[in-house]
Amino acid sequence: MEKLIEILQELHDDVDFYAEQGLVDDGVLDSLDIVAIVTEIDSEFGVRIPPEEIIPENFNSAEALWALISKLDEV
Amino acid sequence: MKKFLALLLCLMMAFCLVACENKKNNNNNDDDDGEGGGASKKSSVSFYVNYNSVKIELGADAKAVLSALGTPKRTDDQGECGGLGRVTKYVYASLELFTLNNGKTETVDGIKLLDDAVKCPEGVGIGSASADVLKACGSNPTNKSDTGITYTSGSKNLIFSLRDGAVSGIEYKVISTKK
Amino acid sequence: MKKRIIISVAALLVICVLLSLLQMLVMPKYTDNKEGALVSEYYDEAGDHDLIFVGDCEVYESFVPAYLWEKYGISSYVRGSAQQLVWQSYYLLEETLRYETPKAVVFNVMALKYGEPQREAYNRMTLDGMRWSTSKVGAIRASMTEEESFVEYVFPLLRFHSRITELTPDDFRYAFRDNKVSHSGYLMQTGVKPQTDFSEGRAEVDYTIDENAWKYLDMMRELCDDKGIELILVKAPTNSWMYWWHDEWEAQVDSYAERHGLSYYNFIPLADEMGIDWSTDTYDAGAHLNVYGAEKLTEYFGQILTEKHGLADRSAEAELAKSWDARLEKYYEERNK
Amino acid sequence: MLFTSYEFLAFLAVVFLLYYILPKKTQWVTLLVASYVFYALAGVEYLAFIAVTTVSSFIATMLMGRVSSRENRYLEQNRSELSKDEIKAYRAKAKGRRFLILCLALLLNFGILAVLKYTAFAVVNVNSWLHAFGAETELTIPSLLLPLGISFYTFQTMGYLIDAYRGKAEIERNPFKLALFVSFFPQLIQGPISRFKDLGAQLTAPHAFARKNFTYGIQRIIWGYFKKLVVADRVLVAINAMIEAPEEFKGFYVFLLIILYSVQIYADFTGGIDITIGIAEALGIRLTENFNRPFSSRSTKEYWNRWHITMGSWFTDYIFYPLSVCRPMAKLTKGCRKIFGKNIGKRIPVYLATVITWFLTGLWHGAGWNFIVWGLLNCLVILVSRELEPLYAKFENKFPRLHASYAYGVFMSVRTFLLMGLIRSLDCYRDVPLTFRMWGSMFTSFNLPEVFGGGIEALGLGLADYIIIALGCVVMFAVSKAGKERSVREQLYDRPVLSWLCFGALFIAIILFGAYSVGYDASQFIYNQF
Repeated sequence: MEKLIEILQELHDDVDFYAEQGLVDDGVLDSLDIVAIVTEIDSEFGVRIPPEEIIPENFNSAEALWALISKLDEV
Repeated sequence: MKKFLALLLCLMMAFCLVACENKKNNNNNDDDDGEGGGASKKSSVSFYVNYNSVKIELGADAKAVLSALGTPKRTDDQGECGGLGRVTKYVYASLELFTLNNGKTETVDGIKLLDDAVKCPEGVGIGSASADVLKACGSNPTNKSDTGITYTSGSKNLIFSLRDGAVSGIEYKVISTKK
Repeated sequence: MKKRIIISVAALLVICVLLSLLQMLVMPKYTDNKEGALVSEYYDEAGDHDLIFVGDCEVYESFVPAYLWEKYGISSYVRGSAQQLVWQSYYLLEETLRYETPKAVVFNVMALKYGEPQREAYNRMTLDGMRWSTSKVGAIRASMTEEESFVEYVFPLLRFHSRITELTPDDFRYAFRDNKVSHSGYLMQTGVKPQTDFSEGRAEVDYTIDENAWKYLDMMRELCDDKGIELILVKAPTNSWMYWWHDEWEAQVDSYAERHGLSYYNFIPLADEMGIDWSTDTYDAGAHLNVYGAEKLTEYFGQILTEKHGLADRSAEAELAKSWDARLEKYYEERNK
Repeated sequence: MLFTSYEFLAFLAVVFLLYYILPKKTQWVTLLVASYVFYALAGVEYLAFIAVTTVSSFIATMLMGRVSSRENRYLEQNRSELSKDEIKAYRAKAKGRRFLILCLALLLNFGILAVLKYTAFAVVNVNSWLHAFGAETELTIPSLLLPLGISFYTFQTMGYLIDAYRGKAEIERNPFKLALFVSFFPQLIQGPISRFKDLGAQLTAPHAFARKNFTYGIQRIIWGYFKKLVVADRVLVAINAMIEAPEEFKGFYVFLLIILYSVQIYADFTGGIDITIGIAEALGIRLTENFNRPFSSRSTKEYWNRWHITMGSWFTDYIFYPLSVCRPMAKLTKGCRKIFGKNIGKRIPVYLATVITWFLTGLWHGAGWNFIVWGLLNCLVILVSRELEPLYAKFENKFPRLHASYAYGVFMSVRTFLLMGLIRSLDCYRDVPLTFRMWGSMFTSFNLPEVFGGGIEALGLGLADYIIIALGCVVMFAVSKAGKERSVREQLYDRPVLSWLCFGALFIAIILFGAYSVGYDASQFIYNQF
């Protein structure tokens, strides 16, 4: 989880990713950020997030993102 | 009852749809090419003449042409009834120039050659044989009879009047509306 | 809830009233080019005419009903309009027969050269003045050009709304009442502009008269036959290279008249016999006659009408004479101004 | 059939009447028949194309449905015997088969679109290359007529197909209901490009006549016609004058063109969409909004979240994301990361995917280099502004007060408006070099006095027209401001007199000041040749 926060911090260091719940809805992350995150996760965790999973619910908060990664990992 | 009501209203509304259509699909009785002649085909004829090294072309802006040609021998102008436009005739040594003024612009509406001093760009003029005309301007004119040969392209027309086999008159004319 | 319905209905009413007021305001009033106001003036004088003229500008500038009544006691009316096309003449005649049945109808053949709808502006000048009837519907459908649509005739505001930015004082003055422009359909022209250029007219692409034109002339002829009316064809005297009557047309009209036993008078060669002088009797250098020329033609034609077409002299009838005296008075008032 | 033709208004009245008179369960049939009648009136010969798209999508989704149901049945029966890997392998095989079906359908439909829309463009380019190499032979340029709204309904249907493949949209079993989704007539001409999960169910659900919906719908239609006829079509006269004679209208005229074209396309496009959404609303159907006060956006990125939203989200969901997370892209990232190091390597896939997406967006707008350059320029601005973000951040920290001030906000909005207007003027001129020459002439030939001296009259519009346009813009701006939080129509709903006053005035303004009928011939919607 910390690794994930680290990746997010790299993109936007001024955002508190622990508290933030509306990353996509409030426009903090735009489509380019999301793609950067997905590629990072792929190289760091070896988990490939398919395009259909790129929806606001999964990217709105760090927890949601972490849940997605773990779900995709053990299937 | 509801079904009947629906049908009635639908018919009434459908009629209003029909009534609202415009010209395109009501009684167009004869198609574009009108009487005795093929459709107004794109012919290779050009619609201008060179006179005293001035190029006079159908539809061109009249002011430039008139100033280049200098003062005419005589002018006469006639108004369309209902005051929608004025046609002015400028008479020069061997041609008459007609211009149309519709209140906004004045354009070249027609050129009438008076003698063989002025030739068409294709090389034929008054006095040429009708066979020469067909050879020079194209063998299938828009309209051909023993009294005249006509080449039409869109609204521009070149009319050769014939008398016993020879060209007796040449006229370039713009006809914006259908015949 | 009821309050809402009342408001809605009231609002709709106000909008409709506003729109009809605006329509009256923007409708062209034809104070400068008077030709547009001719057709609507017929209805006030519709009633007792033995002779009806239909046709284009050569009709309403050449035949003077007031003078015809004064000289020969023939009661007539001119239902002409600018560039009136053959089918418009037919439908105007059809409409006129709803109001009265004349003994004879005169049609000027110049319009036969057009077989297709020509210009939207002319259509509006002729058709907007007509009262709503199946004849008007027929006339519109036969005359509409590409860019026109029927609903713009039902609601002229849709067509003339763009005039809102070009309104003149006349638009307000004549918004609610018409301005009388003609004398029983004759549009008086007192100006003089001599004809100086007697050269021939410009060549035409194709001299054959379109069968659509023949079709409506036939319909006019059949309509007159059914009602026992005599159809007379005329070609008003003109002498202008702009409106040149070509011999090829003359030949076709001649053969048509012979074929159907109609009398046809081409007044162009007869101009000298009538005493028409092209330096004083035309207001636009030969294209149309002025009032002096028109009176000469009317006098000449009146002679033919009484001798050959049996139009009786009804000046003795008191009631008819009274209505014509009023018209004659107005006629001379404008003529001698 | 144009939105601005009398026939369409009559057609609409008939549809509304039948829709609410006929029994509820046949309402969607009425819409389907109306849509196909509407399409046939535009050109009977095009019916074949929309039918092919509908049928091919239906067959594809049915096949995909059968594959996944067989997959689920098989896994249920012998869940116990199979190991985790075997399950994973079987599921991957099934997905592969579904992917194959999807690709075939996409190939067919995008193939039709590409052939009809781009062959002429491709041939022209091939010819120019041939000439460049001195070859005499030349391919004949085919003149293929474009079916009405093919770009919109193809994209909408393909979106549904991809959603069905991803399991995001449940498959429509009834081909006719799918046909309605493809050909729903209000959005045929210029969108919005709806998603099946939003629109599919609404279309076939019965809708009782709700006075509120109907009033809102009619009011929005009137608002759309006001923008379209009073403002957009009137401004078009001046724009066409300037486009047809670029040499004559250089210098300051180009700046004028940018402003007027921005006003024109805003009024025309949002007006058209208002009419579309208004019609749907009157039928009880809610379409996705396509605009959200675009000219108030402060950056290009924000602008493209507010302008033509459904197109933007379509390209993002179906082209940008798949492209940037697919396997080859992942391999490419690893490669770049090794060569250029982490920082650059991270950016490569994102930027490459953005460029490709914008290239396709430009191409989709029209078969011409000016549209492609338009797309790429937009992409360039977005990427550059993203790179400069740290610089902006530094600037904002240094002047926090200025940054937060209202004036700075206005400055940013105006800057974005002008920048977007500049790039958008690529649509106007006939080719790219001319457009760049025109942009250059803005700074070289200074003819401001001449323009306001009398030049402006030569554009075919009188003083009265310019006043009407200005007033139209003021009204549009005021309504957009007033409707920021709650739509103006809702605010007016409980004050009937005021709402009748407003919409009555709008209605009369349309009839009186509209640029329609013989005085003007109402132009086609800019997007009609799509």
